[in-house]
Amino acid sequence: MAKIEINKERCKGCLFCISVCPKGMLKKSKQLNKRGLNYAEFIDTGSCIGCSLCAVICPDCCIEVYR
Amino acid sequence: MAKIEINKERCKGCLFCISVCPKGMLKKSKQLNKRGLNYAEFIDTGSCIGCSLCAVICPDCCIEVYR
Amino acid sequence: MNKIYSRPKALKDVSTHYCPGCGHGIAHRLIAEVVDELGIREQVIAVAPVGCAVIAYDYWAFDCSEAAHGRALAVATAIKRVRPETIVFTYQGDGDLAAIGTNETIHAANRGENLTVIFINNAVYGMTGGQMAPTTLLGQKTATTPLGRDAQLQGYPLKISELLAQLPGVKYVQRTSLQSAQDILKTKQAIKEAFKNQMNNAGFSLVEILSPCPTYWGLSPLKSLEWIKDVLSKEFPLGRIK
Amino acid sequence: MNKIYSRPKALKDVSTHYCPGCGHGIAHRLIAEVVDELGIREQVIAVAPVGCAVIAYDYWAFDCSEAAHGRALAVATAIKRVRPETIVFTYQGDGDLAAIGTNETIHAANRGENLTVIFINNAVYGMTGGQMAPTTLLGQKTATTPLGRDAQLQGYPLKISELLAQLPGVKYVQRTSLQSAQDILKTKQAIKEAFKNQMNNAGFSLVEILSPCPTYWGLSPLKSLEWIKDVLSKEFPLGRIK
Amino acid sequence: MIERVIIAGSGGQGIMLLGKVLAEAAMLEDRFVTWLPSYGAEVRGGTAHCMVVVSDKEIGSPYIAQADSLIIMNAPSLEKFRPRIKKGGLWVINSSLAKPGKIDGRSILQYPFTDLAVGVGIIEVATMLALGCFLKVKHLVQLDTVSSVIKDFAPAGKEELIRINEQALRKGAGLR
Amino acid sequence: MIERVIIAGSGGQGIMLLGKVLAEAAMLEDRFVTWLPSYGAEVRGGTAHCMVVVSDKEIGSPYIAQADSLIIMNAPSLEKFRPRIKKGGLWVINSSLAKPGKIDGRSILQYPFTDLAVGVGIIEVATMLALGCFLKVKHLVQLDTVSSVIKDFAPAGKEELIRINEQALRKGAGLR
Amino acid sequence: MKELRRKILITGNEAIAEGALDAGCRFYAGYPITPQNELPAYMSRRMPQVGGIFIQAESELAAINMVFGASAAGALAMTSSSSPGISLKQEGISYIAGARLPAVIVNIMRGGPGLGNIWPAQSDYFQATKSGGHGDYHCLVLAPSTVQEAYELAKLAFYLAEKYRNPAMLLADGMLGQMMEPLVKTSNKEYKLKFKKDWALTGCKGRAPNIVKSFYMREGDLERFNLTLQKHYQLIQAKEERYEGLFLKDAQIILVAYGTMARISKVALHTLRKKGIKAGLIRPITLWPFPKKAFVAKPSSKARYLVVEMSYGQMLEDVLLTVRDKEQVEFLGRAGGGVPSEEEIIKKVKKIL
Amino acid sequence: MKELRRKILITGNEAIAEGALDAGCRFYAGYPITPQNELPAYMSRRMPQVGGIFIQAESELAAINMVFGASAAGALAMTSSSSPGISLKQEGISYIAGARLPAVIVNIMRGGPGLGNIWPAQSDYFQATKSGGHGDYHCLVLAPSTVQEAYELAKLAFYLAEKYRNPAMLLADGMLGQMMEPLVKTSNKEYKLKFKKDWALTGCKGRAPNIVKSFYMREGDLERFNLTLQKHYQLIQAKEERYEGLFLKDAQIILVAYGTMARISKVALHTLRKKGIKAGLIRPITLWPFPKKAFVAKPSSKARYLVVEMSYGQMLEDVLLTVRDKEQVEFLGRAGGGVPSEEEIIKKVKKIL
Ligand SMILES: Cc1ncc(C[n+]2csc(CCOP(=O)(O)OP(=O)(O)O)c2C)c(N)n1
Ligand SMILES: Cc1ncc(C[n+]2csc(CCOP(=O)(O)OP(=O)(O)O)c2C)c(N)n1
Ligand code: SF4
Ligand code: SF4
Ligand code: SF4
Ligand code: SF4
Ligand code: SF4
Ligand code: SF4
Ligand SMILES: [Mg+2]
Ligand SMILES: [Mg+2]
Repeated sequence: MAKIEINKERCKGCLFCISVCPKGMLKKSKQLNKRGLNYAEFIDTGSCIGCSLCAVICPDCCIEVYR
Repeated sequence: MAKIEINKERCKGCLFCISVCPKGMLKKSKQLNKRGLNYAEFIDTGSCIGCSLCAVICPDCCIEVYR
Repeated sequence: MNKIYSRPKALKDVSTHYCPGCGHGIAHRLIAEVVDELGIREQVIAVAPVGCAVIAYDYWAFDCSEAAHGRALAVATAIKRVRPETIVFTYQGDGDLAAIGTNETIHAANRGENLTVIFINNAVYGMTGGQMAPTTLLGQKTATTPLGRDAQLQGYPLKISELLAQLPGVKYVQRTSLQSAQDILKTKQAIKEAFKNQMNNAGFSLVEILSPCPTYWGLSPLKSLEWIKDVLSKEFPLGRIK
Repeated sequence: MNKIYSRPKALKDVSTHYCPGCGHGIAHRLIAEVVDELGIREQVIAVAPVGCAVIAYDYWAFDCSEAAHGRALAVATAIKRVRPETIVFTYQGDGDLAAIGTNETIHAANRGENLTVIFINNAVYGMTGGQMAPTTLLGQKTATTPLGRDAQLQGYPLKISELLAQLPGVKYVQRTSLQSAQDILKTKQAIKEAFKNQMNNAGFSLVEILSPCPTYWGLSPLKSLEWIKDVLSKEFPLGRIK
Repeated sequence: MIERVIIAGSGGQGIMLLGKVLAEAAMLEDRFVTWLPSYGAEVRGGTAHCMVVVSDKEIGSPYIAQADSLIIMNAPSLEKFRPRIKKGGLWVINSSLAKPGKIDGRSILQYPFTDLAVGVGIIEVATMLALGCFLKVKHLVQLDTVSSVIKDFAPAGKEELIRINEQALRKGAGLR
Repeated sequence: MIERVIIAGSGGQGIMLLGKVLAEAAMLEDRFVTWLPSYGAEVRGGTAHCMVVVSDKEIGSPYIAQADSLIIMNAPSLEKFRPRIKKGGLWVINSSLAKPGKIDGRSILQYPFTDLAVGVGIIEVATMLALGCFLKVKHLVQLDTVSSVIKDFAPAGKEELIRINEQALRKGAGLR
Repeated sequence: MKELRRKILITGNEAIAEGALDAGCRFYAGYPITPQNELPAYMSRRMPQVGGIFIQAESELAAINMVFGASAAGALAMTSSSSPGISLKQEGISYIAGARLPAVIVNIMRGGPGLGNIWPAQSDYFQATKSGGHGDYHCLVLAPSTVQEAYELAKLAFYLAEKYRNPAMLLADGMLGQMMEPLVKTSNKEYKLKFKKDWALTGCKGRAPNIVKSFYMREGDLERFNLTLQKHYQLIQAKEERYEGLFLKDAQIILVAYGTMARISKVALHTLRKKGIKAGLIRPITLWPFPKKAFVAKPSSKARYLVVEMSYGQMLEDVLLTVRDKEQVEFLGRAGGGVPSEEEIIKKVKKIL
Repeated sequence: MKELRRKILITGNEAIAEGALDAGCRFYAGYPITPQNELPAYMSRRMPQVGGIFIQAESELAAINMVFGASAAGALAMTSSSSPGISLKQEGISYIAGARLPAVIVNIMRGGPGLGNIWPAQSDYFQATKSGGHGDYHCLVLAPSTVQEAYELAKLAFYLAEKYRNPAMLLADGMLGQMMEPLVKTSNKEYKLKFKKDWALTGCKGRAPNIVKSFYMREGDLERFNLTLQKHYQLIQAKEERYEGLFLKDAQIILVAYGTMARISKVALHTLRKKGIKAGLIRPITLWPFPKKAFVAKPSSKARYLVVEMSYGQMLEDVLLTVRDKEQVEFLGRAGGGVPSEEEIIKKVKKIL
């Protein structure tokens, strides 16, 4: 059992995390954050394996991983 | 039959020409030139072969070779 | 649940000014992680010259010096010689390290200064608006090569890491990329190696990192990663150079 | 009897200011001979930067430009681009080409400028009184390395010709010496090759010439030639590099 | 007459172009005009803005400390430029992306330009909608002049693009 | 009192050292003194020279346009500095290497210092002979002070060298 | 409508480039730096179109020395940069002056010292006018205050550089460089831009070899050369002072400002006049030679000068050196990106009067 | 005799190096150039002896930026060069000023412009005093006129640099650099040379990270920083003016000269006095801040100033800016290796009076 937390206000919407997640746990938000950007959202379907790839690739250090 | 001419006032006495002559045709002068230096002298013993090595190595372009 | 991945201590808890998908953010974090893991935060001095990352000092939680464009390795040489007990690294763009700073780069390397160099190759000048860098690829369009870089006029992408590897004073040269999570992890290992070398007084170590600049590549962040994989790293092959 | 060896036309009939046994005089003459033999005296433009040979324009009978220390290849790049019909060469010392001018050297070479470079390596700064040059050998005593060059402090003799040979823009690199009449003749051939390359638009060509500086080697002229043969050319091996 | 307009939004929205179209139109109508892009490392990431001054006399500074009008295309710009408008100045706000909250004064035009643009066909014409809307109130330049600038700016053979932009402009001017 | 001396010869002759020995001696005798080496690309090849000014007042320029004394150690220097001496100034000439030809005025000391030096044992002490000779006329400093400078300058353990130099100095002073 | 088309909306940076091209400049070398990047970008597009040469050099040093070479070879050559980059060019500029080569250098000033920022400033006035490089030399220094003038002074800079075989500098700030304004291109007829260059390096066919150099080794030679230079500078000083004077006849307070600062001062001037305050303006167009003659015609001995700068008193010194009575001179300056506003100027004027 | 031994005969270049070492300088980086080569040569011998660092850099640019780094790391750091090399350092000097780092830069001036020659000159006065680099900054500029003073001012330069966290320049010419004169070393007791450097980069053990920088990106920040700098400069101006004044009380003609030119002027002064001419001398020791106070105490309103320089009127401008009445000021200058002689000065004085 693992999960991540995304600091949505820091997110710049590069989509890197979405592209690397082996479990497809992330998606682009419909909403805008205060920067005016569509950010990455964690959709917790319980499949997160805590592999941390999303955090490793995030240029803005928005992601924390728990396991 | 060959010979060389040395511009003794240009000569700086480095002795390069003396060292390369296969026939030992050159020697250091006893006199000083106007620079105050012992220059190279051509002692024409008739053995000069006109190989031009002396001219090739002269840094001050003092030597002309005739053949 | 335990937190297994979080912001390194050496990285201040602030947002950066970088564009979305910019590699600088990743590289900054990797350095901070290595610094934390080696426990050297209170020993480290960074030298960040002009370039998009000029205000890296706002992001790193350790001592930092600015440097004039191209002079990072002159500044770092002096800092390290004055304070041999510190761990000094430079963080330089391709314009900085391989254009205006070529002289300082070659000579610091040749002196074998015991320094760590993190070299961010994004194949353009980011800070000034996307002009040609020494590393710009042939055919690549930039603000100053509107028709694409032409070998006849602008010469070839400069592989300065390969040049530096020739110098006896240089201990370690590795080229890595930020194109994938795996590559990022390899980059981190290389950075760690480069720092460890300095801690062991082994001499000049350099890690060249192929890094995305989506803004001036005119690509989306994701396409930028692909471009590194498919194009940039073909010209600048990854791996250990020395 | 016919005159079979005399002063080339491209060399003015004046005395030089060089020290006895200085290699600059030989190199000047070789260039003049090549220029005469190729019939290009009225096409040639020389760029002679600061160094003992700064007033080479007083010795050569063709157009010449001065250049600030280290900037010969920037000046030459522009002259050649503005006047592609001329034959442009630089005549640079080791301090000029491989210390202060390293950046200009690497980048002109990398652009593949269609230029000829005559590089006089005498392992010291002659003009300024015998300080360490980038090419100074380990252990060699100079005005600024009173205890001899120490790799730990001053790094290694820089083999910039080998570095340049790595660059795709570079056509021809050859290292020769003035240590004997035979080597001088080889040097002349190399110079000719380097000029011919330019005439054929083949790109950047460089001849590095190991040249005696008896004054700052503290040796007699003859001993200087020996030192090139026995010591200097061991560190800087002669021959075709590219 | 002097009108100082700040136009602000995010990088990809065509903010600079909006300003240039306005400036070019003013030039064609023989006004004095200046256009100034945003400065600084702000270019990275966040907001982009430009400043346009139109006048019938020589213009001193192209820099605008206090604007007569603000055209705001996204939320962060709203925050940033909120203090930079004169009392009683005109606000034109893209309500698709920016919710002004409480703003003093009555000169506020807010419409969902982005959403409307999607309606017209391409999201990029949101700026033309905003420009049209702005011009309807400020009458700085004729819509026809703007149309001719649009034609000028468009690459050859892009008739469709020109049509959509003009349509957006007119639609913007018709908003009420 | 002010005395301006130009000392000139060829590179290897120890010209600079001659000047320094004189200057150092003057310093030890508490005079104001300056020493200036030759300038320029002249260093290459040809001649070397230095300028020494000794005075009992502060010295303005260490550069000597017109010398009170010339110490000339070889022929090219003679040509070069011929115009650089005041009327009635003192010439000290190394006749081994320089033949003065016609020189106006009577203050000429010419001796074959080089040949004499070979006699003393080493050619390098020609300068000391010249210095001794010069001092005998000009009394700028005591010979003893010069001796002490010679001792000071010599590397440790070079007693023989010191002896020969001193001998040359005294011999020079004795020339008449 | 067609008629109006002659106007183009263009940045100051681009206008300078366009002026240079119209003057016949066919060689540009530069290195990127904000806020002048539009200039090299423009050149990179246009040079190939006109058969000229554009080089993005490896550094500012390389760029200025390329300009040295291009000019030595007879081309009309130019480089541009902004403050830190111009500091790096100082040695090269001194060489160009010493070799008597014509060349145009553009400085689009930003805030200093050091890296400073990229906001506009006028803090490099001393560097430009008092020779930031070594030796007693001068650049001609021209200061445009509108985009139109940026174009025109670029042409004038080439004309003067060629005429006097001397480097000429265009000194503007980031505001003028980056702003767009309408430009109407003008013909070159005022300037004869073809000068005989028998000194240029072309290969010595049919003539004695030419030498381009600034080195004078023999005793006395360099002093003689310097005396020639000084005469040359006196000639330029006598002939090339340029300024714009407004309302000087009856002015009680004369604003003195150049470049961007002059635009703002001009607006302040009009406002002041409207308020009945007798203000005037001297806008130096040449900063070197400084337009001394503008100060000769001063109307009433009671009139005061207010020097306004985006720096802390640099042109101020030239004004003080020029006016008779230093007490007459007041100063208002900001720097580091700060630009004195119309309001600040008016306030200061009121305080003075 | 033993007593006299305390004097050593030494070149000006070496005296500066020795002064620097005595002040605690432990970092030197430089690049060879005549006429200052004795300085790095001396440092290359002495630094290892005192545990300091000597680096022959790859260029002047590298050298000045090494000094930036060494100073940032807390060392007393120095570089030296001569005119062309100093031009190359202008960007670096501006950065040092912008980062508020102490450092000492030595310029042993030679003839310019360009390569010029290696004869002495004073043609870099403007560059030194009016900031040859970009931005509104100042170096402290000290001008020794004897070898003894070269030693002492080297120490003072470090003291002032450290005290004000500002670059200080020693400005001398090739004559002073290469000549030998007796030197008596003095103690440091006048100067407290230990300053707390809590800003230096040492690794952030037990404190918040330190940042050394000159970049101020946010709107307004750089202007604020500049205002701080300006205040700082005013303080220096108020406190650090230094000059030597001779016979000013009754002088009818006051020579104004610095460095080598002041030595020569001093001799001329004595000759003039002997001839009954009431001459005086102002010898600025600090060129920036320029010693304005020396000109306040002027005796008779009829007295004239004669500025004597090895350049064509550079310090002259500071004198003109300082005196009340410009008509009082006369000038004598030569450059490019030309040095006004005692006789020329006397002749000029006679012509004036
Ligand atoms: C002397 C000088 N020249 C030029 C500049 C402008 N400048 C700032 S950063 C930079 C290059 C940026 O490119 P790079 O080093 O590749 O870093 P990036 O921004 O791409 O990360 C330039 C040219 C400057 N600040 N100083
Ligand atoms: C900017 C600058 N820095 C330094 C110098 C002094 N300088 C003149 S030539 C030279 C180096 C000479 O060495 P090299 O290039 O090897 O030529 P060489 O005299 O040995 O032939 C130096 C340092 C200068 N003239 N300009
Ligand atoms: S930790 Fe792994 S599985 Fe979980 S969200 Fe991140 S990438 Fe996906
Ligand atoms: S990688 Fe980071 S910045 Fe990018 S979308 Fe994901 S959380 Fe946002
Ligand atoms: S030509 Fe040959 S043989 Fe004759 S002198 Fe010269 S080296 Fe000797
Ligand atoms: S090689 Fe030339 S300079 Fe040397 S000794 Fe022979 S003739 Fe004289
Ligand atoms: S311009 Fe490029 S390098 Fe700079 S912040 Fe943006 S993406 Fe990163
Ligand atoms: S110093 Fe050396 S390089 Fe220079 S002229 Fe003398 S021998 Fe030749
Ligand atoms: Mg880059
Ligand atoms: Mg050399």
